[in-house]
Amino acid sequence: MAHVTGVRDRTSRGWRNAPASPFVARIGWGLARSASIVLLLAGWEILARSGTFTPFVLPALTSVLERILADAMSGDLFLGASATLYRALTGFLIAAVGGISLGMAMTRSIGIRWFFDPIISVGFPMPKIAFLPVVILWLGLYDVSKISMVAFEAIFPVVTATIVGIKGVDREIIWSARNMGASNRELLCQIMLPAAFPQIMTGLQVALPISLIVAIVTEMLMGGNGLGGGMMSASRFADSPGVFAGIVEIAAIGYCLIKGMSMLRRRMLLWHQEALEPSTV
Amino acid sequence: NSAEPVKIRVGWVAPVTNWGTILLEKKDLARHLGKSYVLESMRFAGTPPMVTALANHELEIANLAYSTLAIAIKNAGMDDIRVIADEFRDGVPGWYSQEYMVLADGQIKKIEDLKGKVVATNAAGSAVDIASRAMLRKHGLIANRDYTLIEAPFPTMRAMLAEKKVDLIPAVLPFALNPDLRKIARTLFVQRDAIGVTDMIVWTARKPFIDKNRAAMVDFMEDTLRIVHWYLDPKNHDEVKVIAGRVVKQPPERFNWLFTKNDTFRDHDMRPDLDALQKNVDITHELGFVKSQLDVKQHADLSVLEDAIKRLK
Amino acid sequence: MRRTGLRYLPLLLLAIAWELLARLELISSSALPPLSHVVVAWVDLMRSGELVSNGYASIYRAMTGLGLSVLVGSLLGIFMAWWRPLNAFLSPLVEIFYPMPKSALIPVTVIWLGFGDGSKILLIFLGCMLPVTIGAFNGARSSEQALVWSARSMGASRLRMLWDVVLPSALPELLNGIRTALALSFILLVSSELIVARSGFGYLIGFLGADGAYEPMFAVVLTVAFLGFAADRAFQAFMNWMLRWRT
Amino acid sequence: MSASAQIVVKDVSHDYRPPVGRVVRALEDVSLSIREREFIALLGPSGCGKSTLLYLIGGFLRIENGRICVDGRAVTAPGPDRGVVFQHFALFPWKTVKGNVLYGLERGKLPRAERETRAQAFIDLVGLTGFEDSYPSQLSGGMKQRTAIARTLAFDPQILLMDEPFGALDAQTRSLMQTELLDIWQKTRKTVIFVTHDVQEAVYLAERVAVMTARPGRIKTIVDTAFDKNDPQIYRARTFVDKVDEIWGLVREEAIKAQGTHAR
Amino acid sequence: MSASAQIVVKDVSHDYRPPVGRVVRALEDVSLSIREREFIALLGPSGCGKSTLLYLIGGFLRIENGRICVDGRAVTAPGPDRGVVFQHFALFPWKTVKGNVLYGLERGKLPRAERETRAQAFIDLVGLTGFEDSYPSQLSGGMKQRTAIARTLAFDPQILLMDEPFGALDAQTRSLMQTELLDIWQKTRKTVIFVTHDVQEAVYLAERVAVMTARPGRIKTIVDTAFDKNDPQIYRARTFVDKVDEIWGLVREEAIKAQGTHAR
Ligand SMILES: Nc1ncnc2c1ncn2[C@@H]1O[C@H](COP(=O)(O)OP(=O)(O)OP(=O)(O)O)[C@@H](O)[C@H]1O
Ligand SMILES: Nc1ncnc2c1ncn2[C@@H]1O[C@H](COP(=O)(O)OP(=O)(O)OP(=O)(O)O)[C@@H](O)[C@H]1O
Ligand SMILES: [Mg+2]
Ligand SMILES: [Mg+2]
Repeated sequence: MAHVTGVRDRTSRGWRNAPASPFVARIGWGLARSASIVLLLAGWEILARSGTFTPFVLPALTSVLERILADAMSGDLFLGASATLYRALTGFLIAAVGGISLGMAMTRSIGIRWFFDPIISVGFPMPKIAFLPVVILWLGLYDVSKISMVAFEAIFPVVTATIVGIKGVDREIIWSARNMGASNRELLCQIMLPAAFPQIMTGLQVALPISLIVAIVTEMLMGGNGLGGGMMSASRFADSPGVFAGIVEIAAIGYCLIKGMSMLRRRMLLWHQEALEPSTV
Repeated sequence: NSAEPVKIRVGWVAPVTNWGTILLEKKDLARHLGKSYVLESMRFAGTPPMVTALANHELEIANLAYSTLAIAIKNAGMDDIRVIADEFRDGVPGWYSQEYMVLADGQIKKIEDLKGKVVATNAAGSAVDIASRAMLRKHGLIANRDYTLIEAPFPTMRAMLAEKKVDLIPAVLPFALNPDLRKIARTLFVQRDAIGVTDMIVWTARKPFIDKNRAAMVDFMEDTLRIVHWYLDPKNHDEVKVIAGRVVKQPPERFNWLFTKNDTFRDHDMRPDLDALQKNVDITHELGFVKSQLDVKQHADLSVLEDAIKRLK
Repeated sequence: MRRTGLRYLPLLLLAIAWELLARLELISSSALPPLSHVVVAWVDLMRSGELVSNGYASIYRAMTGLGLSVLVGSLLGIFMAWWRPLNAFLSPLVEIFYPMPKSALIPVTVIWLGFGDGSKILLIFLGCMLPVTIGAFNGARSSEQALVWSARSMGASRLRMLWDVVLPSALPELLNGIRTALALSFILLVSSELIVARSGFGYLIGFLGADGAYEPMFAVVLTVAFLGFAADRAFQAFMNWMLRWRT
Repeated sequence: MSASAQIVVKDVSHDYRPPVGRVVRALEDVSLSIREREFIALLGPSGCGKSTLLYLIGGFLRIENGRICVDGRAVTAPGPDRGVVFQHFALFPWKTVKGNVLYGLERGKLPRAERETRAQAFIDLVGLTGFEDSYPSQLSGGMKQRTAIARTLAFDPQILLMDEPFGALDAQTRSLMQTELLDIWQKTRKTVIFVTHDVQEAVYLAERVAVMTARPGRIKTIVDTAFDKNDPQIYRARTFVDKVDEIWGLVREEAIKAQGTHAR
Repeated sequence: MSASAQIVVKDVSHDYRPPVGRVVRALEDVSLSIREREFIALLGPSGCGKSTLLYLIGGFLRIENGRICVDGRAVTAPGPDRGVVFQHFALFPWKTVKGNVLYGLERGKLPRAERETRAQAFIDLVGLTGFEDSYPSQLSGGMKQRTAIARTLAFDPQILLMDEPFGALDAQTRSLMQTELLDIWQKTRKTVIFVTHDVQEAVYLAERVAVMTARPGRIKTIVDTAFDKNDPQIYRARTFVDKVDEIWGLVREEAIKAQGTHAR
């Protein structure tokens, strides 16, 4: 069955409509992807240099980049970023594990659902920042309290996404697993979880940036270094390049995290519809 | 008189202690309000957004702490900022001075004991913060080298101290008067010990605005002074307490101290103490919070205030 | 009646736990006043009419921001899923703005919108867009090929097909995203008003908190939470109705 | 019926109560006894409740009216004693063909290597060699169906509940599968309930054919159909053709009724 | 082939490139001409590429190799001239039976009331009266399939591409649907490409039967099968039975090949 491996004869025949070589296509898409960023940055630089705004209101991109470079050289950038990342990611992990477990438990047990359902409805839209003093008193001013705030804020999207995902699982699929002798726990881990995984992943994709935001905001409010702490002190001293350097650094880090997350998604959902290019018929 | 009244936006951070919050509670005394000017008061979470607002012409009058004043002029580059009036001063003899407190039965007996301990502040670079840094520096302690500096909101300071999360707290009004705090804590030093008389908060505006709307500004200052006189008049004290209580949803008794000798000093005519201010700004510079030295006199414009004072004579 | 009572019993338990925590001084009452005091403060606030007037301002901002984010976010998500060039161009922008604490963007937003309602609505809009766009994008990408084909073969144009097939397929995830956005809008509302404002829930919370007036402050927080709760419940009912075709 | 019946369905009715819309009565007073290692076929017009009956015996739907016993115990939950081939396959989309087939084996006591061998054997049996690593979305309709068959056969349940298992297969593959199924049935002494629309297939495979009425489904008649399954020419035998015609007639009656009764 | 062919498939090959795993060649050098208003059946072993060929003609998959013309124009996109009944129905789960059937009509020029009448007529035709407001998840397999048929027939496409459209129906309903389809075909001069696994059905319905080889699918032979469709006894006619046997033999050859070649 030599025909099955069609790749070889494809090139030899030079089909009409054949897509451009993958390498060229990738470079093309890569350029397209960076276009918007380049435009944004260029717009910034031009606007800043036009003199419409004082350097305090809008510092030039170049001065901000200089600042970032200096921070990077001195190692401050690395220290700040790793502190923030540590808090954000630890909180996120707790939220992910806790949220998925809680979501699954809520779809399985009426008691747990009864208890948590109204609490989630109240807790989700609650401005949790107001409880900061309570958190500080209980958990101190250091990492534990920040991580708890992150986890507490990020857990909600994970829980609701898990519930939505599990509710949408085709009942025949569940039946088929039960039929093959899956226990309740196996059903949960081997069937519900993968079947609901696309939605759960969406919840995680929402929770990750939220984690980063909350980590930075708590750093701003409670101090303690990190990118948020750095930005807060820069803003107190009207150090605009410092503030904007923080913004750029957070954007870059967040971008990498989000990209990593969507790559993970792509890897884990190879079986899913979305792994295919959307049908553009 | 032009037809359109000038819009004046006054910023404020702390309720009641900032004039901005309670001016409009005595609208009846503001004779020019709605005629030559209209007044809006805006709450800011802190000075940084206020400086941004000033820079973007989103705010006409900002009440800045002396430290922020220097930062706004030097770091943010707004050279046209002018001090136009005073809000309150700390450490004037006979009046309240901010306290820095430790646990009454704790290990801290003198300032040197704070080595290796945790010191609370509200925000790095704030007026309260600078005084404590200056005091500890006098005793050879440098922040984040000899002691840990952490930030916490004022209302939680008592609990932080009580639960031994921190060893030194700044106690500002009205929290300093909390009987629960008084029970467990004692004063280690006051701000006067640290930096002498402090012109804590001044009113500022930008010169082009003052020049363009001088007439309206004089009207506004005239109304303001009239209202301030009313508030500072001891015979109005009971009514003042009620107003203050209403503004922050607290029982009026909580404001017994307000505008009395237990409160910080407020100048009757809102005249700033520029010499004190100059000293305060210098300390801010020494501690490294601003890039260069600032001559306060060059950045003061009291002509509007003086005109208004004259009118009230 | 009994059933609703039973259903919300956990909230009652939570309330009791709060009251006990504060009463037994497990947490300093200066950080967390007893719930009963908060309720008294709430009644006062309600009576003075301040809660209502500030609430009106807040809800206007939140709903405008949320509405915009739902509209723009779902369109963006769906079109990005189905039109690769748009995705290539816009997704980096969207991705760098997602993880940004919106308060950090204040200096930038003020440049264009000042400190009025505009900048708050913009912040809420930006913050709420994240879950909506991600939900719409992922939901749209999971729409079944055969359904798309089916619609196209019945003469639906490409654009029409997006509306007829991709949108309903994306609905479960999109609606969940909107639910998240709804909750976030209340949180963002408070935090945007905390920074600078003349009215609103966040304004009240901010200055009451700054003065240590925690009882009325928590009354406002509870009001926000309650409104959020009501909105969330209503939205869940709407969501169930929209998804009634699922077994 | 005989006391030795393995599956007893007694006066079972079933109503579907969709969240919106009216209640649909799918089954009404169905009674049926199936002996151990019997091969019974279930025929009936589309929508008469065949799948529903299978789901009930499988233990997936709650039995609200009547009683179903398997091996003397009332059915309350699904169990690996009853293997089901679902009408719509119900494959796990996140598992490959191999993964799907292995799933049922994982709970067995077989050592790992043996499970692999066994899974491969059944994949080969249904003719999917070479597609072990394909995901269900990459298979044709018939291939999905064959995966589902392999999956259920592999874990060797005592009772097979098969819902139109050969519906998407071409004639030849179908006949091959029939042979394999009969082979397995004869060798491993399984009880089989087999839903099909193909009367010939039913008559050929089953020992008894149960014909159901139009919805709400009841058992209309049960016809004995024990032909020699090893005779390749049986399809042409007079008796066989007559039996097929007889049953065809029965189903036909119901199907016509179904056409008429829809508008209730 | 004849210049008047309506659908021309010329040297078409198709490869599936799944995101992981190897490329699968589904079709190879398929050529086929179909005259206007011809009824052609497509037979072939499971997995040989029948659905793929239909998808290509439907304009859903990109034609990377070869050429397909309909009415003289190259196929680039789906269009309402070609109506498709999908193997897995592809009903909109969020629409009721009625909503699904109406969908195809909404883009037509019919006034609203007439669309309603027409939709109802086709729902009645497939015997789903009374289930207009049911969602697909509340239907049995056969009922879903009938909804799909009704939906496609209702919007009256010039060309019908039907992928095992009667596979889930009982014999009687199936024969009824066959009659209806023939009726519609004869009255409205449609061109029909009909995939089925039932050789009898193919021979009975179609004018020509195309038999495909095992994967990668090619056209093996095309057999003429023009029988009198109005003769109810045709199934028993000698010539008919022989034709069925002949084609059975052809498919069988390929199916056996398919069994063998899986293990490449
Ligand atoms: N989830 C459901 N909700 C409501 N009604 C349902 C549901 N599932 C099935 N039904 C109804 O129950 C009846 C029997 O369905 P069932 O699937 O058992 O039929 P069937 O005999 O298997 O038909 P087919 O041969 O078409 O598969 C049908 O009329 C159907 O409309
Ligand atoms: N999305 C896909 N990705 C990869 N391979 C596919 C995909 N769809 C189909 N195939 C492969 O293409 C071949 C032909 O599939 P197709 O669905 O056309 O077969 P078919 O003739 O319709 O079979 P059946 O009668 O079983 O429906 C199969 O071998 C299948 O494995
Ligand atoms: Mg069925
Ligand atoms: Mg097919």
